[in-house]
Amino acid sequence: MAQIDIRAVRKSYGKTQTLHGVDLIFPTGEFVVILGPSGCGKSTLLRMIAGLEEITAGEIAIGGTVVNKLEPRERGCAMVFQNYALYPHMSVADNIGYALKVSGVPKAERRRRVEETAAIVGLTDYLDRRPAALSGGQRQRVAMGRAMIREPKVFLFDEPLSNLDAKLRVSMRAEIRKLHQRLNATSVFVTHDQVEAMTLADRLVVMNKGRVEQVGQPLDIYHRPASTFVAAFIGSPAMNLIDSRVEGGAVRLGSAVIPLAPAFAGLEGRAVTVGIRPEQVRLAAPGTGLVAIADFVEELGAGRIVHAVMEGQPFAAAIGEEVRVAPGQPIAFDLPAEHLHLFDRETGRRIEIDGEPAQSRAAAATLAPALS
Amino acid sequence: MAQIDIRAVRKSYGKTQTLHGVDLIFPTGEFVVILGPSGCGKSTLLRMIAGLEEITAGEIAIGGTVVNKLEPRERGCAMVFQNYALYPHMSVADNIGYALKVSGVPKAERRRRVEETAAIVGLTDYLDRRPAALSGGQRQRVAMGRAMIREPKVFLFDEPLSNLDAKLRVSMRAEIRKLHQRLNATSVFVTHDQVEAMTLADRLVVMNKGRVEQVGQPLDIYHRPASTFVAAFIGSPAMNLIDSRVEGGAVRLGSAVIPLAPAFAGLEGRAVTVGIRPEQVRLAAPGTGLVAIADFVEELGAGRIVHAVMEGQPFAAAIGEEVRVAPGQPIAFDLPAEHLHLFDRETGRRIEIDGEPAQSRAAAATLAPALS
Amino acid sequence: MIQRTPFANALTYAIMVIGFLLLIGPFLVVIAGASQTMQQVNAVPFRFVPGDQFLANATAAWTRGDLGHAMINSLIMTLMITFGKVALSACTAFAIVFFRSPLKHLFFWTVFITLMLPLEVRVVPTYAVAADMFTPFRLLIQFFTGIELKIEWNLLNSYAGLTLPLIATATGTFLYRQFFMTLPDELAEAARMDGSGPVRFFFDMLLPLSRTNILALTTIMFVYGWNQYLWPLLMVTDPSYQTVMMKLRMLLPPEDGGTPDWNVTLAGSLLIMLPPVLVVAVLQRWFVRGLVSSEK
Amino acid sequence: EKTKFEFWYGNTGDIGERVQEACKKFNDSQADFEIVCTSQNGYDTTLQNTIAAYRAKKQPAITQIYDAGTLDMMLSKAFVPAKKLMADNGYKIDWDNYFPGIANYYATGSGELLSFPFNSSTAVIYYNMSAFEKAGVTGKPQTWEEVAEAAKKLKAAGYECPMAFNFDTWPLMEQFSAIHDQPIATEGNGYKGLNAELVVNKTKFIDELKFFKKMQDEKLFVVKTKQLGMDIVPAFTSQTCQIMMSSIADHGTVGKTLPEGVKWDVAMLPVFKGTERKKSLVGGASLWVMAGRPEAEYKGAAAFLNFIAQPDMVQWWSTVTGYIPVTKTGFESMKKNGFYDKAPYKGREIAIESLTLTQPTDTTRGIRLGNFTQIRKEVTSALEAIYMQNADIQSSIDQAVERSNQGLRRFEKTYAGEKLN
Amino acid sequence: MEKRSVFKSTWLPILFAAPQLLLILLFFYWPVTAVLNWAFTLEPPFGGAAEFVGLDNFKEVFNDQLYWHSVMISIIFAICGPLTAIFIGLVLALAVDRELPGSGFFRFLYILPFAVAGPAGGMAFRFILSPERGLAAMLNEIQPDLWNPAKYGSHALAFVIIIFIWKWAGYTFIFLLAGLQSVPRSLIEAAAMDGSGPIRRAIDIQVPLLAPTLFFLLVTMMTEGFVGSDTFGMVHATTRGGPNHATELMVYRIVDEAFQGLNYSGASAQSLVLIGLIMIFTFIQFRFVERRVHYK
Ligand SMILES: Nc1ncnc2c1ncn2[C@@H]1O[C@H](COP(=O)(O)OP(=O)(O)OP(=O)(O)O)[C@@H](O)[C@H]1O
Ligand SMILES: Nc1ncnc2c1ncn2[C@@H]1O[C@H](COP(=O)(O)OP(=O)(O)OP(=O)(O)O)[C@@H](O)[C@H]1O
Ligand SMILES: O=P(O)(O)OC[C@H](O)CO
Ligand SMILES: [Mg+2]
Ligand SMILES: [Mg+2]
Repeated sequence: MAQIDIRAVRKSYGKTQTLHGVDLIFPTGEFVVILGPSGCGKSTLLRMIAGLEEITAGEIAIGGTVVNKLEPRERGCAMVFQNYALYPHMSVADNIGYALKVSGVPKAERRRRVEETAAIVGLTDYLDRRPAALSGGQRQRVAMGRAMIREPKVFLFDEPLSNLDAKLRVSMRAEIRKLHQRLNATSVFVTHDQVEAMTLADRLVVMNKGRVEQVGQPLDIYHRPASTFVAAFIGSPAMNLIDSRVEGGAVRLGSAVIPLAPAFAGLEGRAVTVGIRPEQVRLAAPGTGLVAIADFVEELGAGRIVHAVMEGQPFAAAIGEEVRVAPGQPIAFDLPAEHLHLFDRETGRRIEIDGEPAQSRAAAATLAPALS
Repeated sequence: MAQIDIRAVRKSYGKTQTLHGVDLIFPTGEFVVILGPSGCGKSTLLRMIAGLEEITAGEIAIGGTVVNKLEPRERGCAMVFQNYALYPHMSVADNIGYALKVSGVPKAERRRRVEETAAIVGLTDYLDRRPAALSGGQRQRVAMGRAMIREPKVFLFDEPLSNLDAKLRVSMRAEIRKLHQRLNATSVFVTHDQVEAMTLADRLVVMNKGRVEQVGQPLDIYHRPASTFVAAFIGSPAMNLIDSRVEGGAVRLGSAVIPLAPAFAGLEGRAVTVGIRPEQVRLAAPGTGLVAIADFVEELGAGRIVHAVMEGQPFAAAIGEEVRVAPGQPIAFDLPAEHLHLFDRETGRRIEIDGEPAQSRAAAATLAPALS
Repeated sequence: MIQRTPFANALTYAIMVIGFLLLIGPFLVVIAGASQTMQQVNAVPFRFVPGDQFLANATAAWTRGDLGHAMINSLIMTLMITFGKVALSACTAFAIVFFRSPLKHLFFWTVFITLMLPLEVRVVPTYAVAADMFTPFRLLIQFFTGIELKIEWNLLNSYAGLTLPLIATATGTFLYRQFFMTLPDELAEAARMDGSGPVRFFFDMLLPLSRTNILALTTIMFVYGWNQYLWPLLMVTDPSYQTVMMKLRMLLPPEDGGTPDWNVTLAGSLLIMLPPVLVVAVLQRWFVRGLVSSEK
Repeated sequence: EKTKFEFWYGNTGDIGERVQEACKKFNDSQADFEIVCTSQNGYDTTLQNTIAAYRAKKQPAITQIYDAGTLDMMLSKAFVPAKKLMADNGYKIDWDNYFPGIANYYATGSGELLSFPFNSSTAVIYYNMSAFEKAGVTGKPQTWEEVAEAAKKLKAAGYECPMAFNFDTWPLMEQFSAIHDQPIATEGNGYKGLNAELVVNKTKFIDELKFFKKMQDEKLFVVKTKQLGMDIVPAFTSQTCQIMMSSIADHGTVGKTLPEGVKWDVAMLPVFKGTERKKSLVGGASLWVMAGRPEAEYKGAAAFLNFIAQPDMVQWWSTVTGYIPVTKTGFESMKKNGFYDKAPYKGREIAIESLTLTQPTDTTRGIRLGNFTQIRKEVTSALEAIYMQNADIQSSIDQAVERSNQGLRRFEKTYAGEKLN
Repeated sequence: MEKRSVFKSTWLPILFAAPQLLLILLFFYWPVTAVLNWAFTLEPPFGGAAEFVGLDNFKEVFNDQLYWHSVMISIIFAICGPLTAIFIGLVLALAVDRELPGSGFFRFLYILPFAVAGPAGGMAFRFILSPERGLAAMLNEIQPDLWNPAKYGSHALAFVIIIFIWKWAGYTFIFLLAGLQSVPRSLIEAAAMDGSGPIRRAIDIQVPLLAPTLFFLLVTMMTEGFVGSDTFGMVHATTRGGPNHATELMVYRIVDEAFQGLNYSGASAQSLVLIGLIMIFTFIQFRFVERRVHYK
C-alpha cells in the first residue's frame, strides 16, 4: 500500500525524447488506468515505475521513498506483463513461487503460500502444469498469482488483457477488479482500449505523445474531455468533431447556429472545433435539424450507425430507429445543445470557463436552422 | 460475376470430418459473409472454393461450371488472406502486378493496370515500397489491389481485417464495402467478428462445428436467430439465455410468467431456453419487473451495463440511465415480451410456428410478477 | 536495462576480453610469429610484438608451398562446391517441402542419413567410385543384362572429382528445408491464386526469399570447401590440381635443414587461413542469421 | 607425339627436386617419351596412393615403393617384373652386376629382381667432429660403448645434447638386428613363408633399447622428434646435437646445411662390444613398374629405367644425393675416379662397405613381411611409450610384437594360398 | 510439422531432387555398400578376390585393446571438446547479450576461428603450444615438461581438444547468443521484478530456456567430435595419433588403418561400428533428451 508520486519525469532514448515531463500522483489503494494510443509512452512510464527503465530526469517516489536508483526488486512492485512472461520451463507452482524462492523463503512456507495464492486465482488444480498447457485466461491468472504472492505495495499491469479474445477479456476484466477490491494495493494499469479503461479505472490518465492529456474519473473524462484528442479517443464510434468559427457570439454548425454564453465573448473570431458524440445525435423531425449528406448505414442489430458528411467532414450518428437513406440524399439531425463540446481549433483544448461549457444553456432549446 | 453453388460439400482431414455437408447458393454480385467461431470450418469452406483445398465430397460450381477438379488459377477467384500473404521481396507494384506477369501481360500494359488499381486502393504513392515499409492498413490495400487486378469473378476474403487495430478495422470495413459496390463481384467474406458480419453482409451465413446454422439477411438473423448458438453468437453483450420449462401454457422466468400463444399448446412440459438481448432489457419501475441479484455495473460512458444473476444464471442489461447498485442487492428489470425468444432446450432450435414467435403478443402487456 | 551495476559491467567486460584472448589470441600469436625473423620466432620467451618481416616470410612461404597455383585450385574447388551445394540443396529442399508426393519421405530420409556419415568413414570406396563414375551403372547393367560396357569416366585429378563427392551431403538441404518450413503457407497459396506454378514459384518467390539462407550457406560451404583436407590429399596426385590444404605439410619447416623457420610456416598458414576468414568476416551478418535459422 | 607416362615418387625436399632433375634429363635425352614425375609427399603416401590408384585403374607406369612395402607389392600381382619388362623391350641387363646385398631385398627367393633398386641407402651414424675435438674425443666410435663414452665427454664439455635419436625403427630395429645378426622375424625374416612371426621381443633389440634408456636417463641421448619441435637431422645440422643415426641419403643435405668449417663424419652404425658385425640392410626405395598400362608406356618405362642405370646417371645421382650406386661397375668406376676421396663426398663409401661387409644371410638379406608399415608403426608407438612415457621396455615391445603378429596373420589369411618364390 | 499447401505433381519433385539424389547415391550409398561388403570379407589391398570371413573383422576389432582405447579417447574428446566449447560459448554469449557498448566488436571477432581449417589451426597451434618454442616454451621455462604433448598422452589429447574448442567455441557462441536474444526480454524483466539478480537469472531463466539450442549444439558438436572432417584433420596435422596412440581418435584410426595399415576390412568394420554408434547416439538424444527440452 503506497502512494506513487511522479514528478517531472522525462525519458529519452538517445536523442529522441519519449516522455516530456510527466507529473502524476497515484493515491494509495487507487486503481489507476493509463490510456493512450500505441507509442505514446504508457509502457515506458510503467516500466520506469517498475525499475525496468532508467529515469532520464525527474523523480519517482513510491510510498514516499524516491526509487530512481533502486533495483526493481527493491521497489516493492509487482508487474503483470502483456504476454504474461511466464517462465515456460517451470510449473505453475514454480512460476508463482519463484519470487519466494529467490528471496530464500523455506520450502514448506513457500508451498503453503503458493497454494494459498493459487486458490485465490483459481489455479489449485493446475499447479503442476507447464504454462504451455494452459489456456490464455489461465496463463493470465498465473501471471497475477505470481505478482500477488509477494504482497507488493504496488501492482503494475501492462496491457494484460490484450492477448485474450473478446469474451475472455470481459471476464478477466471482472476478475482483475475483484482482485483489486480484495488486495487494495495501488494499481497502475496500462491499456489502449478505452472500454477497458472506462470500466476499470478509479482514476484515468489519458496520455498522448509522451504527455498527459487529462487525469480524472472516467465518466468525468467521458463527459468533459479536455481536448479533441481525448474527445476522439474515448467513446466508440468516436465523437464527431466539426471545424467551425465563432462569429457574432455564436458558432455556426452546418445549417444551425449555436449562440455562446456571454462569458465567452472573448472568443469572437476564434477558430473552434465543435464536438458531439454519435450516440447523442438524434434524427430530426421533418423540416427541422441540421442537414447532412447521407453516406451509408451500418446495421448493428442493436441499433445502427448512420454515416454522413456534414460541412465536408464525416459525421456519424448512432440511432435506434430504422432509417432508409440513399447515399447522397440529405438527412437532418438534432444536436442537443447540452451535449455539444467546444474546443479551440488551434490548441485542441476544451473551451470552458468556470466549469461552464461554452454554449449557452439558455440557447439550447432555441437551436434553429440558420438563415443562410 | 458469377454465382457460386455449393452442393452437399464435405471435407475430411484423414478420419476427422471438418465439414458435414454444406449446401449454399451465393447469387451473383452478392456480398456473403460467413460467420462462425474459430475452428468451425469457415476457412476450409472458403479455401475449397478457391481451390486450395480438395473437396472430399459434393460439388462446387462457379458460374455454373463445376470446379472441383480445376486449379486455383482456372477458377477466376481472387483471395485476400488474413495475413495478407504479400510477397515480401517485391515492391507494391510488383505484388499487385504479379498475376499479370505470370499470365504474360506485356510490361507496358501491366504497368498501366497496376497504376490504375493502385489508384483505386489509394496506393499510388507507395508503388515502390516493399511491404515491410507499409502500415497494416496499407498492406491490406495491397492485398486487395492484388486480388482486384485480375478482375476476378469471385472475391474471397479470409478474415482480412483481423490483424488491424480497432480504428483501422472500422475504416477498412467501409473501404471493402465501397470496393464491392464498385466492382460488384460475388464476394465471400469469412470472419468471426459479428460486428463485421452484420455491417458488411448482404447475406450472412452462420456456421458452427462444420455445419451451417442459419443463412439470411443480417437483421433477420439478429432478430430471429434460429438457434441458441446463433442467438448467443450475434450481438454484444451476448443475448441473455435463461433455462426454463413450459408449464401450464406459460414459461416461468424468475419472478414472472410468460403466457404462450395457443398454437404452442403442444410444448407443454418441454424444457426451453428463453432469450432476451441486454439492450432490450429495461430497469423496471419500483415494485414491478423481474428481480435479479445485482453484481456490478460497467460504465461505458455512452450507457452502462448492469451485470446481475437471475435464476442462478448471469444476466446482463444495457441501460441508459444511471443506477447505483450494491453487489448482492436485488434489482428489477422489465423484459418486453415482444423481444423475448424461445428455444428448445434440447436441440437449441428456435421455437416458432408459422413465423409467429411463441410468446403470445396479447400477453405481452400482461407480463406480471408471478405469485410464487 | 536492469542491473547496470558497475561490478556486473566490469565482470562482463572481463569475460569478453578473456574470450577475445582465447579465441583471437592464437591469431595474434600467428601474426606476430609470421612477421618476425627466424631468430625472433624461435626465441624463448616469445615476443608478441609483430616484426616487419611479414612480406619476406609470406613470399618465402608462397614459393615454398607453390601457393599461387594452389590458391587458384582451392578457389575453383571451393566455388564449385559452394555453388553446387547452394543450387542443388535448394532444389532438393523444394521437392521435399512443397510437394505432396509419396516419394517425399523417401527423399527426405535418403538425404537425412548422409548427415551422419562424413566422407572420412567411407573415403576408400568413394575414391573407387570417383575413379570411375560409371562403375555402379556398369555393374548394374552387367548384373542384369550380362553386357560388359567399356565406358569409363575418371574423376581423379579433376575439379569434378574434387567437388562432386563433397556436394553429396545434406547440410544445405536441411538449412533450406528448415527455412522453407517457416514460410507461411499463404505465400504459396497466394502465388497459386495468382496463377503461378511450382517452377515459377521456386524462381519468383523461394529463391529471392532465401537470400539470407543462400548467403549463409555460401559462407558455410566456402569454409567447408576451402578447408577440405583428406579428400584432396587422396584424390589428387597431379600437382596441377593441388589445393592449399595439401600444401600445409610442405610449409612445415624443412626436416633436413637447421633451425626451423616457423616464421615462414606461420606466414604460410596465415595466408591459407585468410580467404575463409575473410569470407566469414564479410558475410558475417547473413551467415549468423542463416546459421541460426538452420537450427532444429 | 610423345608417349607420356607417369612416375610417382615419395622423396620430398632437396632429394625430391633431384628426382625432378633426373626426369628432366631423361626427357631431354630423347624424343619418343615423356615422363611425368610427381611427388606424393612421402614414401608411405606413395604406397597408399599407388594402391588407391591401382584399385581405380589409374596407376602410374612407375612407382617408387620403399623397402617396407616390398612384400605388399610382391603379392599384389599389380606389377610387371623388372626382368620381364626389360627383356620384353629388348634391353640387355647384366642382373649380376647389382650388389647382391642390395638386390636381394627386391628379388624373389631365386634371385630374380622384381623391381629396380633406385635410391638405395643404408643407415650410418653421423658425428660432429668439431664438437668431438672440443670435448676431447678422438676417433670415430665403433661400438655403442664408445659412443656412450664420447657422449659423456661431450656432455662434460657442455653439450646439452650429445646424441639425438628418434623413434624411426629403420636404424634402431631393422639395421641394428641385421648387423648384430639378430632375426626380426621367423622364416628368415619372412623370406620363406607368409607364416613368419615377429620375434624382436626376444632378441638383442631389447638390450639396445635398455641401453638407450639408460643413456636417456643419463641425459646423454636425447629424443628429438618433429612433435617436439625438431627432428634429429635439423638437430644435428643446427649443431644442437652432435651425434645421430640416419640414412646415408642425408649425407648431401647435411654437408650443405652445416656451416662452413664444421668438421663432421659418418661411420658404420655402432655395434655392441664383442659383436661380430654383419652387413647392414639396404634402405631407400625401388622402382616398380605397374601392371595394366598400355604397351607403349612400357617402352617408355623401360627406356627410363635403362637411362637411370647408365653409369653417368648413377654417378650424378649419387653425387647430388647421398644414395649409393647400386651396381658393382657403377661403384667401381666412381671409386676409380676418386669420387669418395673428395671433400663433400668423403665417407660415403662407408655405406657400400656396410652393405657388402658379409654375404647375405637369413638375418641380413632383408625383410619380407606383409604390412610392414604397420609393424613399424606398432614398434614406433612402443618406442614412444618407452622413451616418452617411461613404459616398461619388455612389455611394450611384447605388445607391439603381438599386435604385429595379428597383422601378419591377417595378411597371411588375406593372401591365403599365395606362395613366396 | 507438415506444410499445408503443396503443389501436386509427380515428376516435378523427382526432377528437382534428382541431381542431388544422384550424387548422393553415387558418392554416398554406393560407397557405403562397399564398406558393408568389405567389413565381412578380407579385402586385399590391391583388390581382387576377397574371402568372406563373417564377423571375424568385427571380432578382431573388438578384441583389440587399442580399439577400445580409441573408443574411450574418442568419447573423452567428443564430450570434453563440445562441452567446453559450449560452455565458453555460453559464457561469452551471456556477456555479449548484455549489450554493453563495444560488445558488437567482440561478437564480430568471436566467430572467426570457425573459418579456420582444423589442420591449418593445428599447424598454428603446433607452434603456439610446441613445448620448445612459442607460448608453451615459456611455461616450460618455469618447470620442464609442464606442457609436453609430444611426451604425455594426456597433454596430446588435451592439445587436440584445445584446438577443437578453439575452433568451435565461436560457433556455439553464435547459436547461443541468438538463443539468448530470442528469450523474451520480458521474462528477464519478470525475473528481475521477482528479485532475481543477473547470475541467478542466467541460471534460473536464460540457461533453461536455451535448452533447445544447447541440445542442438550438443548433438551437432558431438557428431563433429566423433566423425567431423576437421577432427580428422586436426589430429592428422598435429599429433598423428601419437604419442603411443594417445590421440588415435576413432575417425583418425579408421583412415589410418585403411591407408597406412592397408587393412580396408578392419577399417570398414570400424566404420560400421562408428556409424552404428552415432546412429544410436543421435537416436537416444532425439528420443529421450529432446523431449525434456522443448517447452511448446
Ligand atoms: N528501447 C527503446 N529504444 C528507443 N525507443 C524506444 C525504446 N522503447 C520504446 N521506445 C519508443 O518510445 C516510445 C514509447 O514507447 P512505449 O513502449 O512506452 O509505448 P506504448 O505507449 O506502451 O505503446 P504500445 O501501446 O504500443 O505498447 C515509442 O515511440 C517507442 O518507439
Ligand atoms: N490441414 C489440416 N489438417 C487437419 N485438420 C485441419 C487442417 N486444416 C484445418 N483443420 C481443422 O479443420 C477445422 C476447421 O478449420 P478452419 O481453418 O476451416 O477453421 P476456421 O473456421 O477458419 O477457424 P479460424 O477462425 O480459427 O480461422 C479445425 O478444427 C481445424 O483444426
Ligand atoms: O631415407 P631413405 O630414402 O634412405 O630411406 C630410409 C628407409 O629405408 C625408409 O623405409
Ligand atoms: Mg506498451
Ligand atoms: Mg480461418
